[in-house]
Amino acid sequence: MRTSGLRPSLIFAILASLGFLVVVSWQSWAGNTVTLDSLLVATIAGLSVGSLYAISATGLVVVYTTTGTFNFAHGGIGVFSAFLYWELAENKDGIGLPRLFALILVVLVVAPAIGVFLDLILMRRLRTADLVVQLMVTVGLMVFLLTLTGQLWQADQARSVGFFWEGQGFFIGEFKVTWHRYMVIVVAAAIALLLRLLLYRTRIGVAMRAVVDNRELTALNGARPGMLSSFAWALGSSLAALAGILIAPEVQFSPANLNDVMLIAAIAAAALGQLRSLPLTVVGGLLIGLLQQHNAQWLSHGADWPFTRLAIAPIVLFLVVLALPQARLEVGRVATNLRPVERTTNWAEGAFGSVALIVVAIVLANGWLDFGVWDPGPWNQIALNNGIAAMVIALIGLSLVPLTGWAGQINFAPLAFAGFGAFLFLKLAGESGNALWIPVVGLLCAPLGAIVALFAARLSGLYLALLSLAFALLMAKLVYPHPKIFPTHTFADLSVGSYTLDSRYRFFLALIIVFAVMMFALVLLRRSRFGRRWVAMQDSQAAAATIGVNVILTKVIVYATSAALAGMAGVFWAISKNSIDSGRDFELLANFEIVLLMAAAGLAMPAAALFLSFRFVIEALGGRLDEAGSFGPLVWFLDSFLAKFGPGLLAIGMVVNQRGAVFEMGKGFAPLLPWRRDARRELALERERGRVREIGGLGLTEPFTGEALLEIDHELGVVDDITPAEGYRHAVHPEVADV
Amino acid sequence: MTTAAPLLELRGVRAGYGIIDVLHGVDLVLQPGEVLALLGPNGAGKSTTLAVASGQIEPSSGQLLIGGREVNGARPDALARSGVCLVPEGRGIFPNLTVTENLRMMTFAGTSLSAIQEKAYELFPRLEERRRQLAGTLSGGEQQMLAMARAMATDPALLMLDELSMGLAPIIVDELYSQVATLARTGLSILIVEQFAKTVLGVADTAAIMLHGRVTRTGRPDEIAEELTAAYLGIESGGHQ
Amino acid sequence: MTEERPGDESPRLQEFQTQVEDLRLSGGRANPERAAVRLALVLFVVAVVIEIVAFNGSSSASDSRDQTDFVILALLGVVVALGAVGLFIRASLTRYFRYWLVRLVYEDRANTDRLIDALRPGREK
Amino acid sequence: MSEIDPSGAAVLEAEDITVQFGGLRALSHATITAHSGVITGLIGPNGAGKTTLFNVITGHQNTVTGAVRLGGRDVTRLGVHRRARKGLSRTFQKLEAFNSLSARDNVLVAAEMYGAGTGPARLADDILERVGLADVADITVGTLPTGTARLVELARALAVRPRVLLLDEASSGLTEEETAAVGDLLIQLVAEDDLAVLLVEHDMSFVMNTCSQIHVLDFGQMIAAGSPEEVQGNETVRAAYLGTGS
Repeated sequence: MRTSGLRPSLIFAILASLGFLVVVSWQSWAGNTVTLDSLLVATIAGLSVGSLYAISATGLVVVYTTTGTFNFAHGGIGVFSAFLYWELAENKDGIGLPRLFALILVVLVVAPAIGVFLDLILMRRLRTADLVVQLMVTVGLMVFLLTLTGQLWQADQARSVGFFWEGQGFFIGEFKVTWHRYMVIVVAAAIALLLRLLLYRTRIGVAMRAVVDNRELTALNGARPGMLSSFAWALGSSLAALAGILIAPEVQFSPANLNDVMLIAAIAAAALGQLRSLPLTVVGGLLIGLLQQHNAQWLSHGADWPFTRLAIAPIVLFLVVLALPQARLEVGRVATNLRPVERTTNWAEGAFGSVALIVVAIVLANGWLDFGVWDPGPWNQIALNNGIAAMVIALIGLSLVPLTGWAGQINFAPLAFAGFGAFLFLKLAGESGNALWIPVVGLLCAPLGAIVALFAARLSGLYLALLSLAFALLMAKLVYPHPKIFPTHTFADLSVGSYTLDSRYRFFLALIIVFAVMMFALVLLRRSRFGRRWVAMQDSQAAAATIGVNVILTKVIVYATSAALAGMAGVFWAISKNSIDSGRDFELLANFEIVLLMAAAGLAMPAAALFLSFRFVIEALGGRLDEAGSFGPLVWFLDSFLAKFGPGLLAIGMVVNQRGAVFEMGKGFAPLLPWRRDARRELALERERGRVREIGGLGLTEPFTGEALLEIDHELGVVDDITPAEGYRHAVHPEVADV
Repeated sequence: MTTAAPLLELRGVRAGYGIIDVLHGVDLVLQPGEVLALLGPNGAGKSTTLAVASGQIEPSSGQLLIGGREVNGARPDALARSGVCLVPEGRGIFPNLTVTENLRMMTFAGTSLSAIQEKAYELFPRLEERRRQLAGTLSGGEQQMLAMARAMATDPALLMLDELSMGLAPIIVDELYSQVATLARTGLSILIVEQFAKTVLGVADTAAIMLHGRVTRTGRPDEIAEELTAAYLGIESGGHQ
Repeated sequence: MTEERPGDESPRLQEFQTQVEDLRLSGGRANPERAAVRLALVLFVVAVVIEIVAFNGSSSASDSRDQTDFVILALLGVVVALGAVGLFIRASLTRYFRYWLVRLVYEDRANTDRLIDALRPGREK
Repeated sequence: MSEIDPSGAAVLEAEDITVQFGGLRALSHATITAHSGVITGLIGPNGAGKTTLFNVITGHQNTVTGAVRLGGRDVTRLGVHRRARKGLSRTFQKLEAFNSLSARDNVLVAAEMYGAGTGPARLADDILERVGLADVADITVGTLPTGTARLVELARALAVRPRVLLLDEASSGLTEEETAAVGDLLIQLVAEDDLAVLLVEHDMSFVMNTCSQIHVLDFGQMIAAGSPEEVQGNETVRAAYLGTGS
């Protein structure tokens, strides 16, 4: 179990990558002649871009080591800064600051301020939080920053950031290399040097490294941990901003694209440095830059492999994560009460909920409810499409419940699994749309989950999340865009025998029923021995092993289950969209949104998946209100604010509400049900403990002491001084003397 | 001016980790200039008491008073800068920093690096030879000397030592404790948590025994010794209930 | 106890004393209401902001239906303000009442003890 | 050293165990045995290597030298769960209960590993009854007080029907009454089920009252073994605990 060195899975992955490289190179070779000059130019370009990745990744690592928070919003901060820089320096209608001045203003003033602000209001509370919460909050912040940038600077407008020195440069043979690129390399080298000096020669730098060793001891030496973490955030944001601004001229300048480029490369480079070593991180950044630029130089991005350049960082990430040593079984972790204490739903409640859901959906869709003043009427095609989209996403979200909610395996790639289901269905059912193939698709998806589980089984926590991220990206950038996978086919309507779900209404009803059945099945599964075992494994892997649970096998089973659920959901997903747009449907942000909303709602509860319909409900509501007229500010609030910023804000809100909204509601609600005696007793126990803590020391649970009495009198304002002259105690409270 | 308040006082302190309560009402007083030995078996709550006194764990009820002032909720770094120095259990050093860098970490309390270096190297010349070495590669005794250097060099007002002798050879333990005795003679107030009771009792003015999260007995060291053996080996309470 | 004590007037101890006096304290877990008091203050500020926004909006709205929206917003602001005041009063007084209650419990116990003592036959003269 | 009751062969033998953490030798050539029907205690000062030895026995920790045998079979190369299935069960020093499950489910998870149908459920209820947890069976363990949660951990360890039970600091977090109750329960279990119990403990009166055989570990080495009286009178043991005089 604890073998080190090269593992079979790693060897397999390396060989597969190499073979893949050969195949892709063979098929996509652009036919450019290889000369010394062209090699040199690609290398300089690679070093330049790589330097920027290195700068960005360094910021990520500094923040992670010093504060323990892995910042998925790192790229988002860079994106926001780059757009701010554009506004200050490049916008023709803007204030038109000189480039250098704008650069300094953004990198040295605005970005650090953002970093410190984030640290003060959010990140400090996260240090002791559950990993899922940590990840969700920073991912939520990323989504929020990207939305904000997109709203402030309309994302659909094309704009660009110019090179420094207006693209002038120095010719190598027939190729021009811009001064900008040389400058970037010089700047990166200077930053590396400065960081080295900072971290090894100054007190605050040494303290930042000391925190990695032993956080408590750092405080015991008198270093202010709060200041250290603020400084790290300021530094990290600054580096993100610098990288974002300097890389902007090299890429398509849109929030999502810039974030993709920066974030994934930074994560991969940081992973190569095992999230600790800055020199290795820099090497990682340069390596990715070089690979990308040589890829761009020598391969054509024609039909078969359109996005190989974007796949390089994920491939590096994937290999690095696989090469990491075995995560040890955790023993001796201090048990705290922070982990979600989950409340199980009994089967009757689950059945009731499922039936109620179906009834409500039918009543609403047919418009059988008349509110008197307002008769909504039956749903039109738009409303039905909204409902379908909502239920499809909810169905995919259900697949996360056993995997992440119960077994604690973080998965950022639900759509990658769903896409595989869609692909299988296309191959198996073809034109017929025969629904009987759906269970078969589920069965065939399970092995994919099992394979991912074999890669993931050794990992835990953050690295597992990164692996799933790499998996999502590999599927999105390499596999699915291949024209053989999703040819421009449209999916046929679903049919069972001769009955075809040819109207949107029928399809919607079918979806509701499928969802309700799945939800009920999950409620039953949670109460089965499998569900118990998975939850037990998440609570303590070490303890689960000591009662005889085979941890690896259990993980394989739960991954397979989740993949099967996601694959079946993927069939409905594809059919609801009629066709798959392989370039956009599997985007990271789409994956993130599902995981974020699930987490904000409460990953452990199947019913929480309904929460994923949030955005569609908001939009539908906004539309309805708009039709009804008048409600101006409210419509704006729903449409422009809640629907767009909601997912990010909800996830950020997990800083406070760590267990998820549905959990909190359930916690308040369950004790009200007459048959939930257990919930009432738990509530009573919790309250009792809180109260005993509060007043235990004051003399209610122990005999009163003179000091306690004096303290009470002091609090009540009856005496002024809590340490009165000797003898006062006994004079005022003679009874106490013999206590 | 009032009569001097105790330098450190715990009144009915309850505290613990997460949901686990370790201290069930600890009362403890350390007078200025006194050396107090806190003894007791594993798991009695000695280290937790130090964690409370240094601000690492906040009491869930009760009071922590330092210099007569209630400081419940004070941050450990703030207490450290004002002169409360805890050398924690299991080597209070940063293994991945060099010796010099470890000494640099001690400058947060206000002493300059050169002053700390001078004093540390004077007391433990071995450290100077190793100043570029990573602290994690030092021997156990050298690591503990490095940790002790902070106590010697940063001029604390209250020094707390947790299991100084753990895993060290007796000769080195003696050497370390002779330094502690030197410190005690300068009038420094010291709270020592130890298992090697005999060594400590030679240095201490007062001793306290801790059992099950409470201080059960306080007295002069020679009075305590017998009871201590019983507490460690369960002799007195032997026989079935 | 054994050695001569340099005394409490030693400069280091004096300095230590002032440094400890200067410590800024968060109040600690013993005073959980402090957060609620702060929240109440924040809420009150929010309420004031809502009122200003509503006032501003209603005076510029031409349509009476739009004005209704702002009236509703203003009512919301009033509700928030009332809530904030309630929270503030509750949180700032809870601590006091808790101590008061404990004091009553103590006196009650002491009285009971005295009563029992007085009724004990041995005490009768 | 007194000989152990020779009627039962050692059901657990950990022989010549050495563990190295970097440059630090946590255990050197330590040997310990546990016999059916006997409660064996393992004591020693802080940092002596007791929990490390437990981790070696259960497979959470690799060794440099030595072998672990269960019922005479070498299990040194088996993973944690394989050893568990051979009848080795343990509790942890820092509480490792399944916090988000109810007390009954905690026990049931373990019982289900070794039975199907209604068997596990009945077994779980029996054990909860026996440990005195029937009253809180439906409560989520995360909301229970520490002492009760420790009992849940003990109940879970019993639900795998172990032949060898390792208890790491079973009494920490328990009140004195609860500690005494656990001691009585252990004595009863050992007598009735022919279980071998090995316990690490810092509460010496608990050790002296319940154990019939005690091993003492110091600096990773076994320095003494014997009955409680022998260990209490042993000079080496006293020196290990109290330190050599200065």
